[in-house]
Amino acid sequence: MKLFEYMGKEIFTRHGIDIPPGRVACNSEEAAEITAELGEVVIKSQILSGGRGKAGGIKFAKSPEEARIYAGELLGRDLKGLKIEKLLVEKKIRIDREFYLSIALDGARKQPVLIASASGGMDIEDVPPDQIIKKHIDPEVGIMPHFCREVVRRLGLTGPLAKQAADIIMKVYLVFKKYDCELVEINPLVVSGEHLIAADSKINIDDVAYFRYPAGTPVVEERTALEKKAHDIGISYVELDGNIAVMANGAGMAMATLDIIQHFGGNPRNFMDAGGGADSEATAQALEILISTKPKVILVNIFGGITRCDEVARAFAKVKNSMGIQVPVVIRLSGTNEKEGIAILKEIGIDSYNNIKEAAAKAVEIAKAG
Amino acid sequence: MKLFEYMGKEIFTRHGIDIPPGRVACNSEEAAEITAELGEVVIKSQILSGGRGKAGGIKFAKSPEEARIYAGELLGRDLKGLKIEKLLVEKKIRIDREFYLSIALDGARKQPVLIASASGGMDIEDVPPDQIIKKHIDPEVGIMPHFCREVVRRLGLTGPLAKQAADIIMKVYLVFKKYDCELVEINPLVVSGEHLIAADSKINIDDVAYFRYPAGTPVVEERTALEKKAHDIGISYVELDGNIAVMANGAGMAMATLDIIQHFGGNPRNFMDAGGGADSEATAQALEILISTKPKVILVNIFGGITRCDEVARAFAKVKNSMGIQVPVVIRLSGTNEKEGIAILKEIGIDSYNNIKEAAAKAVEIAKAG
Amino acid sequence: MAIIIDENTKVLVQGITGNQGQFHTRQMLEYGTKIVGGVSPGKGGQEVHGVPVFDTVAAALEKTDIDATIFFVPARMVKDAAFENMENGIKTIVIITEHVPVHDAIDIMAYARDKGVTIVGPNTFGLISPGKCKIGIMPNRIYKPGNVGIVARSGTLSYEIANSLSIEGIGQSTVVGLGGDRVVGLSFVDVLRRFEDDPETEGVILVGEIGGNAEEVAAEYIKQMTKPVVAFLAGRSAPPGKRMGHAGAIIERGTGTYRGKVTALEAAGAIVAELPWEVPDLLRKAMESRSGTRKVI
Amino acid sequence: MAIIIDENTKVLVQGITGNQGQFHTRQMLEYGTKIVGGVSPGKGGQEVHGVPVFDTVAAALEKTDIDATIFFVPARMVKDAAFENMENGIKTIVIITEHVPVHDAIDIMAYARDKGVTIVGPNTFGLISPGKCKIGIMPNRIYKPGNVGIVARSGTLSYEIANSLSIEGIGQSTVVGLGGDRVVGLSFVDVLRRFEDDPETEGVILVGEIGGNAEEVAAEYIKQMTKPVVAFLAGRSAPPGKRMGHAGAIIERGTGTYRGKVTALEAAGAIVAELPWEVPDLLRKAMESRSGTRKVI
Repeated sequence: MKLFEYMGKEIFTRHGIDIPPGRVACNSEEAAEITAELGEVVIKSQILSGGRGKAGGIKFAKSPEEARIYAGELLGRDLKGLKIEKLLVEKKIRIDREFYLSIALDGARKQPVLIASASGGMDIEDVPPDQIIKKHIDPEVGIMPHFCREVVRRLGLTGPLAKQAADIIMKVYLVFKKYDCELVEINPLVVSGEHLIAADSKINIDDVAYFRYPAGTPVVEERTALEKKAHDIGISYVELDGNIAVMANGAGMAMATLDIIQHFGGNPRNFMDAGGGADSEATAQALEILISTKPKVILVNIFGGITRCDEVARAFAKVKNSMGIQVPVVIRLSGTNEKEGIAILKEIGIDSYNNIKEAAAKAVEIAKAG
Repeated sequence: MKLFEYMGKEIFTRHGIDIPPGRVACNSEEAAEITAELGEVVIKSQILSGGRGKAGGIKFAKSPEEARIYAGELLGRDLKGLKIEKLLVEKKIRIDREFYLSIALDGARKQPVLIASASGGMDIEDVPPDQIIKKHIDPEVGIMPHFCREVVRRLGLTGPLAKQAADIIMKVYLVFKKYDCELVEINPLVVSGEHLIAADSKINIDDVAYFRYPAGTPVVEERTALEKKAHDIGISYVELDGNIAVMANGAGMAMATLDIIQHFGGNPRNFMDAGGGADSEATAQALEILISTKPKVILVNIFGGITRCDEVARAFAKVKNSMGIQVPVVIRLSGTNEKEGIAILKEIGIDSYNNIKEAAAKAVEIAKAG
Repeated sequence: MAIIIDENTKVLVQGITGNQGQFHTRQMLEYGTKIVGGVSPGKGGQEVHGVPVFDTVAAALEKTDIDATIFFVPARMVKDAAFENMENGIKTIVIITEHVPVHDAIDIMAYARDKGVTIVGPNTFGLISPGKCKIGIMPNRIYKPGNVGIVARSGTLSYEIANSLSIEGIGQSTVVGLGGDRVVGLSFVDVLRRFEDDPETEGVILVGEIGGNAEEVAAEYIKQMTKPVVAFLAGRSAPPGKRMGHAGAIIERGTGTYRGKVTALEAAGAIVAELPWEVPDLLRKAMESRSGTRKVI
Repeated sequence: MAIIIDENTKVLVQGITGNQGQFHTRQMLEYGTKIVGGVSPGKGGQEVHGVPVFDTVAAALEKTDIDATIFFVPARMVKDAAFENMENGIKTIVIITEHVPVHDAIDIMAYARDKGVTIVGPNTFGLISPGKCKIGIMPNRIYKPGNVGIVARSGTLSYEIANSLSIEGIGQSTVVGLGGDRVVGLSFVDVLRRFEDDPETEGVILVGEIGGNAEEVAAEYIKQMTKPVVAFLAGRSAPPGKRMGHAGAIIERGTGTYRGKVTALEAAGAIVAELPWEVPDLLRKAMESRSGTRKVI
């Protein structure tokens, strides 16, 4: 789960990391009011994406009037495919230097990793490797003072700024652990006179740790309505923009099914992993979601392992008989009792195959024809 | 640092471990008042020693009048060599079963160790080994729920009592860590109806971790006035009951010096490790402490290493000349520049030797003669 | 021969009394796995399909040796159970459970490394040495003993591939599921190395997917392997920034792309199948050509 | 030969700019110890007796190899410094500092065990291989190269004994101070095992004291040693329940008594000197008689 910038900054300030003075505005009037309070401001579109500046999502306003105009332009607009619903209006701070600081997960090393650079303010991907400091964190130890001293030394900081930076590193790790984060990023971390200030925040939280989120943790719904509906019934679903709806059992299988559709020149409408042991109830609900996206065809790819193919076929027959299916369905059934399954489906007029190659080809053919 | 029972129980109750209702009484009247509130009570002498029951330091009172009488008998009395200054007056609780539970340091294994037994209420040293559960705690992991489940299983607890016991184990470890404890002991941990209650507490805290004691940590002075005075000037000092005062550099050396005195039939007045690099100021203060104990003789055992013997000798000469020393002093000086040192002392009439055998024999001779 | 598990492996089932635990205990028993006990706190003394249930791992160890434990416990209890098994000296742990918090996985893996414990998963289908031992949730019937090792991040996709191999008469030495999470115990390299050292294994199939850099790291090791490796990767058509079912299957900040993985694998000498049904044939050809030019170490 | 340290050991001084650090750096340099650098946060770029000072251990490692680090840092900073050295791969750490919280010592030792780091101390005088290398605060002049190993819990007492040996012409291979705290890194057994394996060492002196059970554990190992061991223990006359200077020197709950230790050591075949001045003679006799009947492994 990604947090909006302003949410991340709320967490920072609660844990003693300085941020610029500012507030969230949901309309132009609020933006103007905040600007009246703060003086010169920066108005930042709150969307869950980086590169907002280049895309025109960040504006500087010198007066409440200017702020009102910019806010009006930004709010409700689409930026990088995302609708701007809130703005963060912050006092413009003096920027002497910009650092980059983050703690992320390194899946391959199975450890958190601290990444820092004296070249902050741009995407870390664009910073030359020799200007990037990477230090893995032993999860059994965490971050101790010496770890911070070393990072700060390599950043070239000394004196009071070094002390502040070391302190911020400790706090970033605290936040990273406390909120089950996958990423906590401050970019840029700004030297403003004698202070270090987090001028941006990016926090990604591990969705599945929800049961132990600290009280007051903000919750952001990144899923579309349909994705949420699928998620609520335990199905992994991602909306795409093609016209062939897909159901498969297993995430790898579902991904491969999309790849095969593309191979045959088709365009998938979605990713759907309906899980291993789909019973007829779950199958019906999954089908319902697929039908609601109005695809040209539905391609189902089932490798029957522990689930028997004849049972899967019966579930489909039941759905077809009870609620009807207006859109063409192509099913691939393979594995345990595949022949029986294919026979059952034949009776109710559903095309079925025992290999995905033929089934996918057929589905693409239907999509193109329709 | 050992805490009094009532202090340990305050920590327990603050961390969610149940204790019997009760309060501290400093005089008979208070004891009577508390008893009037609580009904039948147990009156427990607050001294830093176990075995209070056998020694007569624990009384049961059925009425305020009884409580007043017992409190009067106990307060101010000496118990196991310690003066009773406070009483803990607690409601008498129903005792169905008694368990033993502690977490201690295992120096050899370099780990904390949990010790538990279904045979509580007596000294753990007196419990047969096959009735004792010992489980070491990996300090990198701490105590997790499974650890508690296993201890509780081996204690033979089930149902709600098992859950309470597991919970108490977690909390005891929390206290152990949070207060830098060397020992946290609950003996007995009482099954009283459906509840587990800590009927006693023994907590030893690591003295040297004082700089990070949590706010509100009680402080108990176990040292005698003289020991405290020595401690405050950085000297390790323990009062004993003989008549030969001892100063040595190094703890092992000081212990060995006591042993040698005993070997020759003498009785040391104290243990004193005056440290490695004793300057004349520290030497003077140390001497002052020794003189104040009115010994028959003072035996000084210095192995000059980095400190040169002639410098030590000069320090003694200075003290002798400035403040005078009324009690006979025997000094052993060995190591760097020992001859020069012995010569300097000879001039001011202090007996000195280059080996402890002769020096100790001489000191004992003086002590016996005086 | 096989890797990690064989016909002598004694298996404990953690969470044996739950639905999943009961069902798969039965499946594993039917496959011939030596299940010596189960653990379910508070259920000690019961039996599940004739398997004795204990309250704790230590209680089970009082009655039997244990070589490996398979987990069917809720995600939030996985860490506690993992440490229980590791602290009690169990050396192989298979975590079927999905949705384990990644910080828990990190803690588990750090301790496992200290104690020399092999962790398979989380979010794995398990592992199987066909005809010898199955510790997992894969179907019993699709495997066949043989000399091809399979290592996969994804379950059903690997079932499909194993099945197609079996149908074509190509048996498997061991099939290992790494798990679909961002942080898992065994890596491709860990398993490839074991296959390389296993005299019974003569060819290897790697079933990967987008996200992370596990395949790229694997490619580095494949360079020095003497046995042929055929890879199939899922997610060629996946859009960046979307999690494709598995927590680990996501292209982020330009890393974890299909193209990057294929390039790395091919540069390392692996053969990458574009479509899953091409795998058996590519493997057979690779093994035939390799057997003529086998490197000698 | 010698154990743990020799003429090639490169030493870092943590806390080099403090009084103690400066003084003992000079003493060690005078002894011939190869001191390659010092660490003092914020003081990087300075020099102490010609030794370069760095801000961090990592900064020092950019300029030089380091085999061992000696600590003169305040007690409350020892844990941080210890982890800094261990995380940077330093394999031998000598902690002179007294009054280190025992919970910190526990954490240090647990991590050291994981990483294979040798910790000497805390609250030790250090260790010396006479004529080769001294990492500690012991006097420079009292030692003499030779073939007797000394392992001690206490500093001055071991100086006294080493000195008396040297005077009688008996040199030392290595002298190791374990430290006077309740939890220390090296144990008697760790050091005795190294002496047993060291071809140069032909006899061993163990200087123990009351408290804990280190001597009793040592006795178990002495049973299987081929080299003679002479022990001297301090604290015969110490009353129970009193801490005699060292945090570890206390008889508690009936354990750690002088009598118990002597009994264990004697049962194991060690010779226990009742008085310190008896040690040289007892050792010489033991070595002479043992050389006639040397066990062959």
